[in-house]
Amino acid sequence: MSSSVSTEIVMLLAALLFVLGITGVIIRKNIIFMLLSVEIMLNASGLAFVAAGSRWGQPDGQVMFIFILAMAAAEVSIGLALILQIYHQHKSLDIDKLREMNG
Amino acid sequence: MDIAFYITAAVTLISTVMVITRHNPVHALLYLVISLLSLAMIFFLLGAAFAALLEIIIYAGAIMVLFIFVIMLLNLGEETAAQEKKWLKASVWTGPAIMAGILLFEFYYLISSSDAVLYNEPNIGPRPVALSLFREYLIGVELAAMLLMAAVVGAAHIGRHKKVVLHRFLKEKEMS
Amino acid sequence: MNNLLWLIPALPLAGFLLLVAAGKHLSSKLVALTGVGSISLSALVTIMIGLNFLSSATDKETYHQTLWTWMDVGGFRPEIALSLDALSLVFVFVITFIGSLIHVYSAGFMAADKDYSRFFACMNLFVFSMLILVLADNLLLMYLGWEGVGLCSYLLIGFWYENPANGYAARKAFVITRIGDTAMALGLFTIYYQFGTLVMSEISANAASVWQPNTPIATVTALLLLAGGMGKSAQLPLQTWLPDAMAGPSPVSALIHAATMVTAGVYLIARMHVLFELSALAQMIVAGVGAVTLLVAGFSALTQYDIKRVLAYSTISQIGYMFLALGVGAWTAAIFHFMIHAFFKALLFLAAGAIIEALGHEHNMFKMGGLKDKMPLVFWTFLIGAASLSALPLISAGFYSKDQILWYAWASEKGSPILWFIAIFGAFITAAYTTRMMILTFWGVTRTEIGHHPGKLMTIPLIILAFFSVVAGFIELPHNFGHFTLFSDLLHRVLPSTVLQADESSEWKFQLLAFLATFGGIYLVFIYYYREPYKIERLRENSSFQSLYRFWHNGWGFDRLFDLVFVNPFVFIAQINKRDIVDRFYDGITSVTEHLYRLLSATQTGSLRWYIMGMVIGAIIILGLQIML
Amino acid sequence: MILVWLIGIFMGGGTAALILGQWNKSIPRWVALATALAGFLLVAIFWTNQYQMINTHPSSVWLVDFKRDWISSFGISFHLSIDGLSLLLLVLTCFLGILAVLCSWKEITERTGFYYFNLLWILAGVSGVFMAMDLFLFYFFWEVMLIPMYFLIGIWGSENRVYAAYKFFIFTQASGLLMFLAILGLYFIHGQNTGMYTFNYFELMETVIPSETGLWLMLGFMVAFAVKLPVFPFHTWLPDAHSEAPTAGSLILAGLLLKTGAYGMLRFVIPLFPAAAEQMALPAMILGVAGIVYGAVLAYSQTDLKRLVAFTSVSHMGFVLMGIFSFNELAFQGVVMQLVTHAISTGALFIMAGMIKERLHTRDMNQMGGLWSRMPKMGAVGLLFAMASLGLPGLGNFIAEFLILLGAFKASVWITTVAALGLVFSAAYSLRIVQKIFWGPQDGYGHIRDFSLREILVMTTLTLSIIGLGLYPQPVIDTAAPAINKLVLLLETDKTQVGKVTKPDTQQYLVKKYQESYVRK
Repeated sequence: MSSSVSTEIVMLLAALLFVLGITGVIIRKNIIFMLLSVEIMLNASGLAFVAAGSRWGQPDGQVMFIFILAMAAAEVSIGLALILQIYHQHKSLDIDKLREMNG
Repeated sequence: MDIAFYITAAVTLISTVMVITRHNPVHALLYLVISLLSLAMIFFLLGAAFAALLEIIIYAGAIMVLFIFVIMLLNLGEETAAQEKKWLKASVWTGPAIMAGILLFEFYYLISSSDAVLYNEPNIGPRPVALSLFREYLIGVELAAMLLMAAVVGAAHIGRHKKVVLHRFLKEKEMS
Repeated sequence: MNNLLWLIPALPLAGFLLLVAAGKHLSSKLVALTGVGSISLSALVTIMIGLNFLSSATDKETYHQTLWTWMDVGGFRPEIALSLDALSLVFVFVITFIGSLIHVYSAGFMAADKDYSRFFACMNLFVFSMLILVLADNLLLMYLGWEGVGLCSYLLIGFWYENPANGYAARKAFVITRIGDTAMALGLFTIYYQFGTLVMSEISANAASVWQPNTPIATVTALLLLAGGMGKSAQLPLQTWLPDAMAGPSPVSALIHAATMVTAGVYLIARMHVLFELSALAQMIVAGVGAVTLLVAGFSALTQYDIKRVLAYSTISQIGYMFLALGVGAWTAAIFHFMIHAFFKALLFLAAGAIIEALGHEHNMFKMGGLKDKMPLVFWTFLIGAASLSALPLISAGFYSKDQILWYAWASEKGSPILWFIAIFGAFITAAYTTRMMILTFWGVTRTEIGHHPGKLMTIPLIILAFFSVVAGFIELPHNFGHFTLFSDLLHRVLPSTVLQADESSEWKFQLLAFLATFGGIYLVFIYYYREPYKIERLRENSSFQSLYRFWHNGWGFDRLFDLVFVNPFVFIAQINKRDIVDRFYDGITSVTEHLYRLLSATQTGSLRWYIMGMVIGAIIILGLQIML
Repeated sequence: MILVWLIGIFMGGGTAALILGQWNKSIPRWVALATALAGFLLVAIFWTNQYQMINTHPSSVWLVDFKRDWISSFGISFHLSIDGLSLLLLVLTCFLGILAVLCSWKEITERTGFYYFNLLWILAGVSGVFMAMDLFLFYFFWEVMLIPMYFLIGIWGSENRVYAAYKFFIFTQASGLLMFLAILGLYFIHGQNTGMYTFNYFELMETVIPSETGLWLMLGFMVAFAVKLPVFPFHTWLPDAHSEAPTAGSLILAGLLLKTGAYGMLRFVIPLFPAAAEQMALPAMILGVAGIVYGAVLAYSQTDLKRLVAFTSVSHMGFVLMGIFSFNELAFQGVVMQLVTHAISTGALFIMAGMIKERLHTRDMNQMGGLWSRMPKMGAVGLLFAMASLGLPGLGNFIAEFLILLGAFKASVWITTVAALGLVFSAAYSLRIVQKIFWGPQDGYGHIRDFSLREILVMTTLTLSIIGLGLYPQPVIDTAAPAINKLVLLLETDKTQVGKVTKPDTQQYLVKKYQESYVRK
């Protein structure tokens, strides 16, 4: 099976997704949206890994993706639990309202 | 399959943009599911079928369900959407967007400066993945297992419905 | 006899230790007994050893006793060793003999003082240090005595410490003499590296072979030692401490600041005469310093109100004579004058002390007067002392010693007419201020009533000293009146005789001139202060005379000069830098760090989005660097 | 083994004091006293036993040696060894240890257990510094003495203690890190040269170092020691630390911690980098003189008694620096004497300041005066130690200063001349102490008592030792002589080989290395 899709294009896609994720994290004030954006970023990096693994015909890329997946699962579960607690305590999900550190 | 790739990529990008711009969390979540599914498609196209399956089952399936549960638990509805709308002003997102653009440009430059290689032998089935997982990366798997375990315990602990405990400084403030 | 040498300094030391350890618990009688007894015993031992030395020792022999090796570092091996020769014998005799007389006097003088035992402890320590100074066989041990007497001088000047002025006078004395001492220490270093030893006899023996005459190194070394001597002996320009040192009790002034300690410089130079003979320039400077000092101090003495300050300036002036004698190579004459001066100046100070005490601590001569008949004994003894000081011809001891110096100032190979002229002019001034002091104190109307008369403890030493102030001169007579040279014969065992350039037969002319100078001085003051006092009143109205008078009164402005040049800048620098400018530099580092910290901590807002923004910017920068490089 | 015992006694005693302090407030001081006495006896007996040996066999420099592997993979060993110099300083350490315990007897009432723990651990650290012959171990002990001192100042100091403690800590710690870097540098150079990576002092002494690098490494050591000593521009921590520390803290700071700086220079800087040290000699001597004069001038202007004494330390330590870099036997012996006598005289002045503060509750000399009439015993002792600090002959300090100046005079006449000015200035400030505290009019104090029995004991010991050292310093000189002679010998051989050493040796070495690599292939 041959294709004209080059690594460059796939990587570019990964980069685009990643940047979109970052933008999301920065522009949103709601923690849930930020968490979603983080998921996008994780996915983007997973894509980069998988693409690189395919490029060399090695399974390592997918292995890394699996690790990322595991990490994402852990992160989301903890993150969501925290969100629940935050919402209970502050009745808000506004990240700017949550800051308690006064530098 | 080229065309398939480009279409899927376009779907991914558009849905991702939708994720970060929606006001209603549920809408955003749905777009994210779409994004994930299309990404799974790209994995498939790249020959990583196993990864694609995992993406669908775990990400689009399990993790997204978690989100939905939480959104439902918190009862984020129309009000949230309205508030989000208020927050998401041009003045808020232009700066970050410009930064992101610069970053993207740099990524682009770096990626394009490396030599582009076409895929020739893209098919990597679950078998080699499984083999390398349980051989070379055995420690990684163990660690990931422990991480997940810790996450489960942690989430259970944090997520318990506790009484509102205020920091003593805040308490004093409230009393006064 | 040889082995008893250590007893001489050990007895005063024992007295000191006893008084320090148990002074508080002893009755005042026992304290006085300890203080006086230790010195008197020491004097007895001295006389015993001295007689033995005179009768048995041959010409060049010295008594020598090594107690222990002080330290032994590499080749540097100074010992705690005593050595007695003719020169040190004279000094030891004067110190112990006059010392014990003054101690007896003090037992009466200080009787009312609450710190009786402290006084005697310090005095004993002083005598001990002074004996170490003159008995030491090496320069380092001598330096111990040298600084030791400085300490005692400090303690005794500041004896009445509750008045801060006394404390400052004491401190001034110590610091100024320390300047000289430091120069002397440098001299010691030079000597050690030149000769490889600090033992004085070895240095004297080797000097001529190690150094060529008149080489710079010889001159510099001699001058460094001279600086030490100038500090201790209050010679120009380090003389300013001595008049202030009169803040101490009178016996202290008599013992330390007249008879013994201040002549340490004379001893040092006489002891190291070999080094000085190797440098004509250094010796000329010694003579010059002496000459200038005797004149400057003489003029100052002429204008003082305080009787003790007159005596102090006169001491400086008389030591100037000794330096002059040393400078012209009249070694024995200098030592002779030292001994005679010790007798009459101690006498004068003790008598002055008796007067001051009798008048209720009145120091000002212009408030005394008419004491001739009220205190006859003090008057007569004081008169004898004054006669000796002004070198009254034939009958006073001072005449014989000073006349010798005058003659050598002209006749010695190193003498010169200028030195002689200064010396004889000095004799004129000496006679003048002595007479002035006598007239103001004892003649005229009574201006202050006497409180109480001195007791026996105080008068007996006066009588003994007065006796010696007359008689002591007869042990050394000029060749034209009897030519009796007991004293110089003794000293010639150690010190070389003076090489003359003039004919001895002309000596009588100079003696005659010395008569005239003395009587001229006495007559002048007699006219101005006694017979026609209106003349002095008229002089006082003259403004230029007034300012000259003030100038002399303040010791030629040396104090102000030193304050201006040394003391004030030092104190000023010390004061402005009290908080240590170097520390400001470190404070600067601290405050820069603190500012940076504030700056950075302002970025820690706690806003998550802001942090992420930071991460993005960081990523942009890092990637940008990668692209560009 | 005796060396390990010594450290063990201090550390064990300290820990015991800490634990027993939980039960009773006065037990720790007895424990500490017993510990310090035990340490002193141990060292004193050792000294008297060895004294004969030192005199009869001056060639055997090292008296006792103890070596065990510690972290052998890095070439670190637990290596203690002493020669005469270390022995003297150990005796001094234990002696001052006793005094430190005695003078904090009444002063410290809070957290006594922890206090004596810190005190004894400082002693342990200082002893370790004087014994360690492994550079890593040396650095370890260097830190051990630093941290308890920080607590001592920071917890039991006076008003401004936190500032002083920070300052002390930052100065010494920063400079100590530079030294650690230099130690590592030496370690790696030696390792690369010989293939044997070791921190052993004796091995490292043979390291061939290119002269440029040698200078930098030496400066690394030098900075640490210079801050401790302290040398002129690095002295500013000292007045603050001294004046804020409790009496025992000041005593130990002045008596022991400063000495570690001088010890380090004699033990490490010169033997490890003789050539570089000679290059540094002139600047170091100039800094020494600057310290002498600057310290004296500043001492003169102080009104806080403890600060004044602290600045006199700066001045006296200037003599030490000057003596060390004069590189001759007289000066070295003078330095050793100065280390011992300064510890005694300045220690005594600090103790006295502590006693005055206990009675008048102030350190400000402007508020004192006329104390002689109230406390004649203290007056006499104070006068004696003021005299000691101005270098009066007959007291130990004179011997030290005279020998240093005599030695320095050989090295440089002009520098010595300027340094001699220090003698005049020292007279000015010492007499100022007497004038301000003991003389002058006495103001209406309440009841002040003179010395108590304990204080008499402390002061008599100090007085006798300073006079004894002044009149018969030979035991100290003899004990230090073998070590000093070896140092002088080292410098002389180095001087004869100067210029030849670096280049041909490195060349030879490269040839050797080349051959080795050839063989290996």
